[in-house]
Amino acid sequence: RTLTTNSAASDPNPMKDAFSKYAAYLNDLNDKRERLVKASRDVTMNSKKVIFQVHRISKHNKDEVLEKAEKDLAAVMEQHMSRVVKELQGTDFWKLRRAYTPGVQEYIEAATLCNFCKTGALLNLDEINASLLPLSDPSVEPMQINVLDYLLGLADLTGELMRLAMGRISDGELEFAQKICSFVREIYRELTLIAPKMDDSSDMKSKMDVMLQSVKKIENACFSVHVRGSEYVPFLGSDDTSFSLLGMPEIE
Amino acid sequence: RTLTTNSAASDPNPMKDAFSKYAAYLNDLNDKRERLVKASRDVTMNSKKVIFQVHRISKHNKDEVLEKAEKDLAAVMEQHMSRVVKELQGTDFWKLRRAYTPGVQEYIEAATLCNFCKTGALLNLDEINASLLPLSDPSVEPMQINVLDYLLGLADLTGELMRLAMGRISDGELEFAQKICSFVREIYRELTLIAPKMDDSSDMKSKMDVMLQSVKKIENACFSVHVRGSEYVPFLGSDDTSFSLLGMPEIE
Amino acid sequence: QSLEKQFDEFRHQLQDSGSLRERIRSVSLEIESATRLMQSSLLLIHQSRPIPEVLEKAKGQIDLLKELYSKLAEIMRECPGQYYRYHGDWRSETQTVVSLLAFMHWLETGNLLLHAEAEEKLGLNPSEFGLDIEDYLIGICFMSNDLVRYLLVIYYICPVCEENENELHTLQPRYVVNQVTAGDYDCPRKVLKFLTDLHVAFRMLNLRNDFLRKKFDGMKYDLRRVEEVYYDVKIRGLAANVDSTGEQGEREQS
Amino acid sequence: QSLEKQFDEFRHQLQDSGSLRERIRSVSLEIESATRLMQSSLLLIHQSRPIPEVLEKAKGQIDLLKELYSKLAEIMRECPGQYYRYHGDWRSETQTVVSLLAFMHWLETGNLLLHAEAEEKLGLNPSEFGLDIEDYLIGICFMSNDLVRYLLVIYYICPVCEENENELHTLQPRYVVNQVTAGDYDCPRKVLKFLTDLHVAFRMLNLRNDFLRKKFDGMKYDLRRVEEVYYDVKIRGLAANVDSTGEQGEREQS
Amino acid sequence: QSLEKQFDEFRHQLQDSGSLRERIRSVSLEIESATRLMQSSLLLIHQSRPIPEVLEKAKGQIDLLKELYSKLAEIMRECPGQYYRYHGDWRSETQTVVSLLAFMHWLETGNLLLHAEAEEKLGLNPSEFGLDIEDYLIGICFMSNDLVRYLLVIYYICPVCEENENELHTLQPRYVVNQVTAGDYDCPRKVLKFLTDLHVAFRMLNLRNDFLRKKFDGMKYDLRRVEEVYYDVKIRGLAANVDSTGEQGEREQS
Amino acid sequence: QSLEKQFDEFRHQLQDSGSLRERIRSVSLEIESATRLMQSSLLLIHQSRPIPEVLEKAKGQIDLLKELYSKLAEIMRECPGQYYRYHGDWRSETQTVVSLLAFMHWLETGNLLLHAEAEEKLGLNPSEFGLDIEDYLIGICFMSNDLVRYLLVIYYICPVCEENENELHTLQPRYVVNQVTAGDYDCPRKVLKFLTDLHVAFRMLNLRNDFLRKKFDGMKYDLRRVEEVYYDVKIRGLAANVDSTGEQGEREQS
Amino acid sequence: QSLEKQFDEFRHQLQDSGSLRERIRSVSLEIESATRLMQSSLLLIHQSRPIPEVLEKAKGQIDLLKELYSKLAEIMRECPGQYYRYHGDWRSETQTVVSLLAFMHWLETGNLLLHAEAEEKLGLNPSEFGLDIEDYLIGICFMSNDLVRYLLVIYYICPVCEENENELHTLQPRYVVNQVTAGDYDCPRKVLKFLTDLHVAFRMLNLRNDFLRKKFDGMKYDLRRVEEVYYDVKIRGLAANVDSTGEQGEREQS
Amino acid sequence: QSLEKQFDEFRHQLQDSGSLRERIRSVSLEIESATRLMQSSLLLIHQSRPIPEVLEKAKGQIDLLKELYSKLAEIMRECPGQYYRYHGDWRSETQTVVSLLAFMHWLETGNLLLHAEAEEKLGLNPSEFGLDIEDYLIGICFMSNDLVRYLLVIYYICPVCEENENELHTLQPRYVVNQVTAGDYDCPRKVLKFLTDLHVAFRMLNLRNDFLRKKFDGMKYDLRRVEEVYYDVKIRGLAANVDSTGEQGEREQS
Ligand SMILES: [Mn+2]
Ligand SMILES: [Mn+2]
Repeated sequence: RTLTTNSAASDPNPMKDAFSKYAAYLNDLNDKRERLVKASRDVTMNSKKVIFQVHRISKHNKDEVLEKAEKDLAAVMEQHMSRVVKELQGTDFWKLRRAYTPGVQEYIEAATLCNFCKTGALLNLDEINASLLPLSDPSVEPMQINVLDYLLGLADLTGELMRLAMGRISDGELEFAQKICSFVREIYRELTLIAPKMDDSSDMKSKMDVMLQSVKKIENACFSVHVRGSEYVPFLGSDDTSFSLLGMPEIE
Repeated sequence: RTLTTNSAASDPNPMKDAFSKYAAYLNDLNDKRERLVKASRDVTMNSKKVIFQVHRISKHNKDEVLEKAEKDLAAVMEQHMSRVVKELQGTDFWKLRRAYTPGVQEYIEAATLCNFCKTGALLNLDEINASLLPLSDPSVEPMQINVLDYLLGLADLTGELMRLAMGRISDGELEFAQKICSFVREIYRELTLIAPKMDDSSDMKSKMDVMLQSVKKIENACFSVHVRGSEYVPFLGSDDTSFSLLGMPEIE
Repeated sequence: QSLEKQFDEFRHQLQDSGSLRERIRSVSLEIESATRLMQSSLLLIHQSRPIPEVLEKAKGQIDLLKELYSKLAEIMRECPGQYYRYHGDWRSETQTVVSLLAFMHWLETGNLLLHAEAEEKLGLNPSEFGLDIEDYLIGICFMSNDLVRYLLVIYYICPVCEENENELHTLQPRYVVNQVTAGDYDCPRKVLKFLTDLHVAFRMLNLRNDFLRKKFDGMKYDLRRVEEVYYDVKIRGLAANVDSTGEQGEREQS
Repeated sequence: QSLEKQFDEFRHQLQDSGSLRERIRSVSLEIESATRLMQSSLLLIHQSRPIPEVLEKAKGQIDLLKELYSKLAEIMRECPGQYYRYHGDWRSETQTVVSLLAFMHWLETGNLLLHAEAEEKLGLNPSEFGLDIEDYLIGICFMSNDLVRYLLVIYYICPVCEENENELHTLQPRYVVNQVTAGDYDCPRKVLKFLTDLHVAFRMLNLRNDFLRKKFDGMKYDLRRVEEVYYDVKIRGLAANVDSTGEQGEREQS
Repeated sequence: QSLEKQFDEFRHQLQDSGSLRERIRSVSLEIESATRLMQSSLLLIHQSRPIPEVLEKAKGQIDLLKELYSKLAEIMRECPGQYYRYHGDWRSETQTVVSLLAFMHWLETGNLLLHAEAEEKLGLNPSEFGLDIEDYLIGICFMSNDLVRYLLVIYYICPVCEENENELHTLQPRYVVNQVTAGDYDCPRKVLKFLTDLHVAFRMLNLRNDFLRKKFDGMKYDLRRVEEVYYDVKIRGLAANVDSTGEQGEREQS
Repeated sequence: QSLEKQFDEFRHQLQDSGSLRERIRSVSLEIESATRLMQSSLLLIHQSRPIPEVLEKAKGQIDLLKELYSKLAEIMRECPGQYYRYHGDWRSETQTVVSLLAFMHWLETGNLLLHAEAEEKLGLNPSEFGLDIEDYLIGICFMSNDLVRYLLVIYYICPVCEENENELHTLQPRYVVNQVTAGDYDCPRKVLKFLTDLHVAFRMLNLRNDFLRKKFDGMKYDLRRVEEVYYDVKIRGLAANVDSTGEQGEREQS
Repeated sequence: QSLEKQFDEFRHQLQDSGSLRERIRSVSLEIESATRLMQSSLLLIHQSRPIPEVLEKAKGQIDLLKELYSKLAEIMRECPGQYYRYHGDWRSETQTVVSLLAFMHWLETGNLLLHAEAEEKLGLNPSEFGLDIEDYLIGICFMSNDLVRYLLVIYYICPVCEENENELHTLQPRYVVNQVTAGDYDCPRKVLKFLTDLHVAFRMLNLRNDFLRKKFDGMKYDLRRVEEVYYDVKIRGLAANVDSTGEQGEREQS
Repeated sequence: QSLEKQFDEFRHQLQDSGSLRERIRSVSLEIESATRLMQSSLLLIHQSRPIPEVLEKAKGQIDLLKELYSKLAEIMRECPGQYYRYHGDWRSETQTVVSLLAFMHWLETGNLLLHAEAEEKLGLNPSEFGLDIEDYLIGICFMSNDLVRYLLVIYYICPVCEENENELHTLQPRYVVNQVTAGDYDCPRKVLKFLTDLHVAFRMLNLRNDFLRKKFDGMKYDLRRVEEVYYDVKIRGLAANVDSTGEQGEREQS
């Protein structure tokens, strides 16, 4: 890697030696950054696929769909997140954060979405980080997802939850939709307190604006379903079909 | 790849069958796009290295430096451009252009920069495209760089030439600097006529603005060297050192 | 000098591709104008004109569209492999064409117009000038929007024909009265089932964060609106007695 | 509930890292204030004060800087592995520190302050709290700018000491008259050689299109300016007779 | 010198056109202030005040508007052929004027205020200072928006008059009770028909991709909203029994 | 030297005003943090927590706010006549404070929090440190937005508190069940009347083309949305049977 | 119906004004293309081609421009009094035309192209289709920028034309060697005087806060740059010995 | 109702503060116009007019300025304690005023116009309507920019007075010839010293990251430019022989 620029190579030149070292350092760093960016792109793409898989949920295929989603998510972890983890183990978590943060955020989005559909609860950061441990060489400090990336991923999650809510309302799962509504509002409420304390809050600030839009959309949808639904009650009498009111009817 | 969504799988469902096909198409396309983006990033990164290598030029090491640059450039072609070519052969040159254009533009920038330093002339698109042919499977239509990417790369070239000119002036190679100046101005002049005819001229328009800045910087530098240089002529008498006036002296 | 020569060549090439683009654009404008006429014709359903008559009129434009697309294909034959270079110039027009054809197809058959069928209707030869799949899908999303409006307007609103005002509150679509085509009378249920199926089918796709995804998100709102109409009808028992016959009619036809 | 609990924890963590950042920032401010004082002291060279005296004064701040960096290191020990999380909070201050140290080092030795030497001067232990190489390199770029100004001002301008006005046009640096240190008198040649070497060394790096590259591009202008000064001097034969002794002196010293 | 002379002339001309513009702007401000008052008066319909009374009040401003436009015309007489040079200075105000006049005209007659009628109402002489067609059309688009709001508010909402609260759920427009004008009772149908006709008329125009086009796109949403209101009314059979009984029913009820 | 003396003085003055600003900002940050807590408490209404409980919690911050504003006033006492110099440093925080207080006041009383009342709640003495009128007005505009969201959310079912699930579909807002305060159940009408009154009041002001004007334009959209909600409820006769009791309740309370 | 009739008329009028605009735009495009060619020809001065030859080439486009403007005038004759309606469609092209003509005029005569002269060169008849004064002034501002670049480039060596290399370092502008026109050799002084005069003249105008004002602010930077160039030349005594002859030459010519 | 009453009051207050602002703005415009005239007068120095004559003319405006500021003070007396509320409306004009006064003061005395002196010149009474310190400082920064331009132009460039062209290359300032004031001859040294002192004084201030800071950064460039000019003069020994002969030399020469 030594460079043959000018003059005789014989005389010792400390400046040149030092700069060779700096050059090697910068080259290595850039190469590593590049590998991380690529791994991150793969994580993003495949996490997006998991998210789409989750959106294929319906009243009747829930378990089946989520099972596949979880399998795919595990594959993302094994095949792609593992590359991120390998590159980073021991150090540089923060230095190269910008290279891998998009992928990690999308992974968080996918993992928490799956988990919410399955359990109705929020997948915690600790749980995700625990699943990263086996991927690391135990001799070095393991790469762990930081709070910031987790929160940024969570912010995006609310957009997907909004889409999910629309789908669920269409499918007649009003209860599910309202559960989503509460869940998203809870996240929003918590994040309003946390967002301004984040390291670089400008990203989060714009995500909060988008999130408020999502929350409002869900609220509007729930409101109009509710208002409309309430009208039918007197017609239908008792509470037999009160929650299958919407969604494809079982006539057929 | 078939999806088990709902209902029995036995009854024929043309809509579902068709959408499976569409899904497969979109998946393939996205995967290919992703591979192209990665190849393009590699081309970019390594072309940038070639450009830096060229900037290592000085009065005394020209051949040596350029030889290495050309070798590296050839490596970019063999190792990375070839991947772009492989992905694209036969079709999709235009459909996926946005995925690979950054890399191709940077390659153009590197290749034309090398060539200018070596020959003082502009490397033509035909010559570059000829060098792509061997990388293709001869049975399919070969991938060729289009005029637009070539011109966009050329626009960036002028920025590098500006940096080169500054270096050359410092190194006392005024003649070289002025050659660069004429060359850049010639390119600028030609591009003013061509730019508005380009497919999407908005990119090019902003590049033209930057280019004019580069041209002005070179002109300013050449002017001030010239004005200053002219002062010394009477002191020094004849034309012996007229062009080694600037640059590190040969005293040592 | 070779530099000048090369740029001269470029100038000519770009000039050529510029004038090619001009020709494409002018065909595109004609396509747009044809779709406007088609749209106008189809709007007559909103005025309760019998569907077959309306379709007849709208179909009149299809031959013109075929011709225009064959012109486009011919132009593209001059620059093989550059379909996607000029794609942007007929993109949005083609999406509208797809949405209209698919709407008409639904009116006739109650089924989704498939990609290959759309190509066939437009006389496209996919090996040389096909219909981009994303354009097709976006067109289908647009159609879902038209469908909703159709449902709303046709079924319960008919402001221009005042003479029959009294019958209107019987909530039967205007044209049903004049001409009972099988499959026409339980329109909301049919539309709801169709859009639900379509929605399920779309969910099979893995989309990027692009225009298509946005339009697909919009389709969810259409679906919601149709459900509301369906339940408005259902809840008032209006569709009920229709349903019994409706289902029957459908069985007969299928 | 675990959701609330988790967010509660996060709030505490972020509060902690926020207050950590506050502490870092306050140390950073002290670093900045120390560099201001150093800069002020160094500006005295522009007033023709003897270099050793000036350096003495400026060096007074180095101990303080050492202490401040050891404080930073100590803070960072509380959150191992997060150096680059808070890096932005001392980045630009550290770049200034490097530029000043490197300038002083050049005044003393005529050589470039290397990265390891800079760490040493600041008492940094690279294994726990090192000097980021890019910060170092940017600092060096800043220094090249200071160097040029120094050359311009010191050598030919001395507006405050009017009493010696007449001698000024002899074009010898003010302080040369008072105190001849080896290596001081052919300053422009020395600076030119130094910057040229530095420029060659920088060209070994492959930079991204970032701040460092921009600063490095700026260094080229500095180099140009120094050349101009060098030739101004040379052309008037002013440096000529100095050169002969200059080279001699340099040989002795090396 | 001729250069100086030229710039002297320029100074005068720029000064003149500057002060002309000042005068135009001051008239424009007065127009805007008059339209504000008109708007305030018209909002009283939302409070269920009888239409004739409301119109009376709003019309009070028309004479003032006439006067102001005659002032504008007078100013423009000083610079013949430059109508469109200063057009931007009264544009948006005039669009508002048109929208208000057209709304009032619709309230009175149920018809569209035509372009020539608008000019007449404002006392404009088209041969010297006419009403720009695009301004007229944009004003009409604005009006469609007011119409929708009017429909929504007047028909079903009347929060301020609590005394009649109980009757409100009968869903008859508030003012119907006080004053039965023929044509008032089936307001949604009337508005729907009017807007549909207007929409069809606009569709005949080949609009450029500009502000007017955008406003026209907005009108489509207005139309859609009115359709929904009409649907809501119809599906509940609310309009039905009104229709049958018509004027008579109204009278009985009050 | 007088120049030096002057700059010495400046240094002190700038330092003083700098540290004053620091102190103001730190109080401002505390105000912001208190409002965040208040906001977060108030969001609990959306989770159907009983209003009194929610208000109780939110009110907990008011004493803190009072204290903080008294600190601000104290600081400003050091530099009389400079309220508006530092105004920008507490402006936006104060606007949020007003919006929250006004929202809470509306929840409690159904009335607008007046300017003087806001000053009183914050313990401000207008003669020395008052509440700027524009800040008050902007705060009120912000509140209108919260009100709309509240209306939507409150009005529909809340699946997390399952115990009352069955009663919920009777369309009474969640908290009504727990605590029937007169005037709470016909929320949309109340909100609509309140916002209409507020809107009319704002229209009386001659607003400049600034931030306040923009926020006021936003209030128009809020009003529109509330009108639509009211319409939705009304058209379904849902509010009707409530109205009879509602009015009664209201009468009792007034 | 009168509504339909009116919109029919509108369709025709909008179609007419649309096609008029199309025609204007197509002429505008031709003007733009002609100015590009002119510009590209003029850039050859930077390559040290003799001025007369360059001007000859550039002037070749003037006849074309004349023709195009006469086309524009002819089109505008169809709609008298609407010059400013379509003004925006040829505005920026005309500003470029003015800047090029003024630059060429300066190269030939050293004087400012006056407004009336510009009209004459373009064959404009101010009574029917004149050159807007602001367009003229903006064009002049653009020219000042070209002038600066010209000054820089012209003044230094041009390595491509090697035959005269040796003489070049005498610091006479390239073309002086080929053709000594009186007044050409002390270019910086001439440019400086010209721009200073122009600047003074512009300052007399009371500009509004618009595009022209912004361009004029740009001219100040041009002036500053020319002052610096002049200073650079002067300080080196380079212009001095030229001056003696220069003045003579100038006197002869004047 | 109290709500209405409150908004009534608001309307009056907003109206009052609006008309106050109008009055302030109109005075501000007059101040701006006076500074334009002053600036024009001062530019005559660039044309080598004798300084006293130029100053005389410029000073003519000071009385007008005094009057205008007393008007401002009078207006502000109506709303005590709100100086900083309306500060933005005279800010930038006042900064220009300061820069001009300071420049004139420097021309007369070679010293910096102090803050108190500026207030005195403008007849300001700091206890009721003072000169904001930051405005003063920004004005001083602006002046440094004027100073550089003055140095560049006056010293070596004088394109308008051709009669003395030959002497120009002797590099003596134009006006020196006409009128030898002590301290005028070594202008670059004087300016350099003045700006260096000023720069040192500014460095003592702890500036926030705002407009003033930015302007001060600009001053650094001015200083750099002056250093270069001084260097240019010095290196060529041009100032040298002037220095030795000093005032005497000047006299002999003229
Ligand atoms: Mn997402
Ligand atoms: Mn580059």
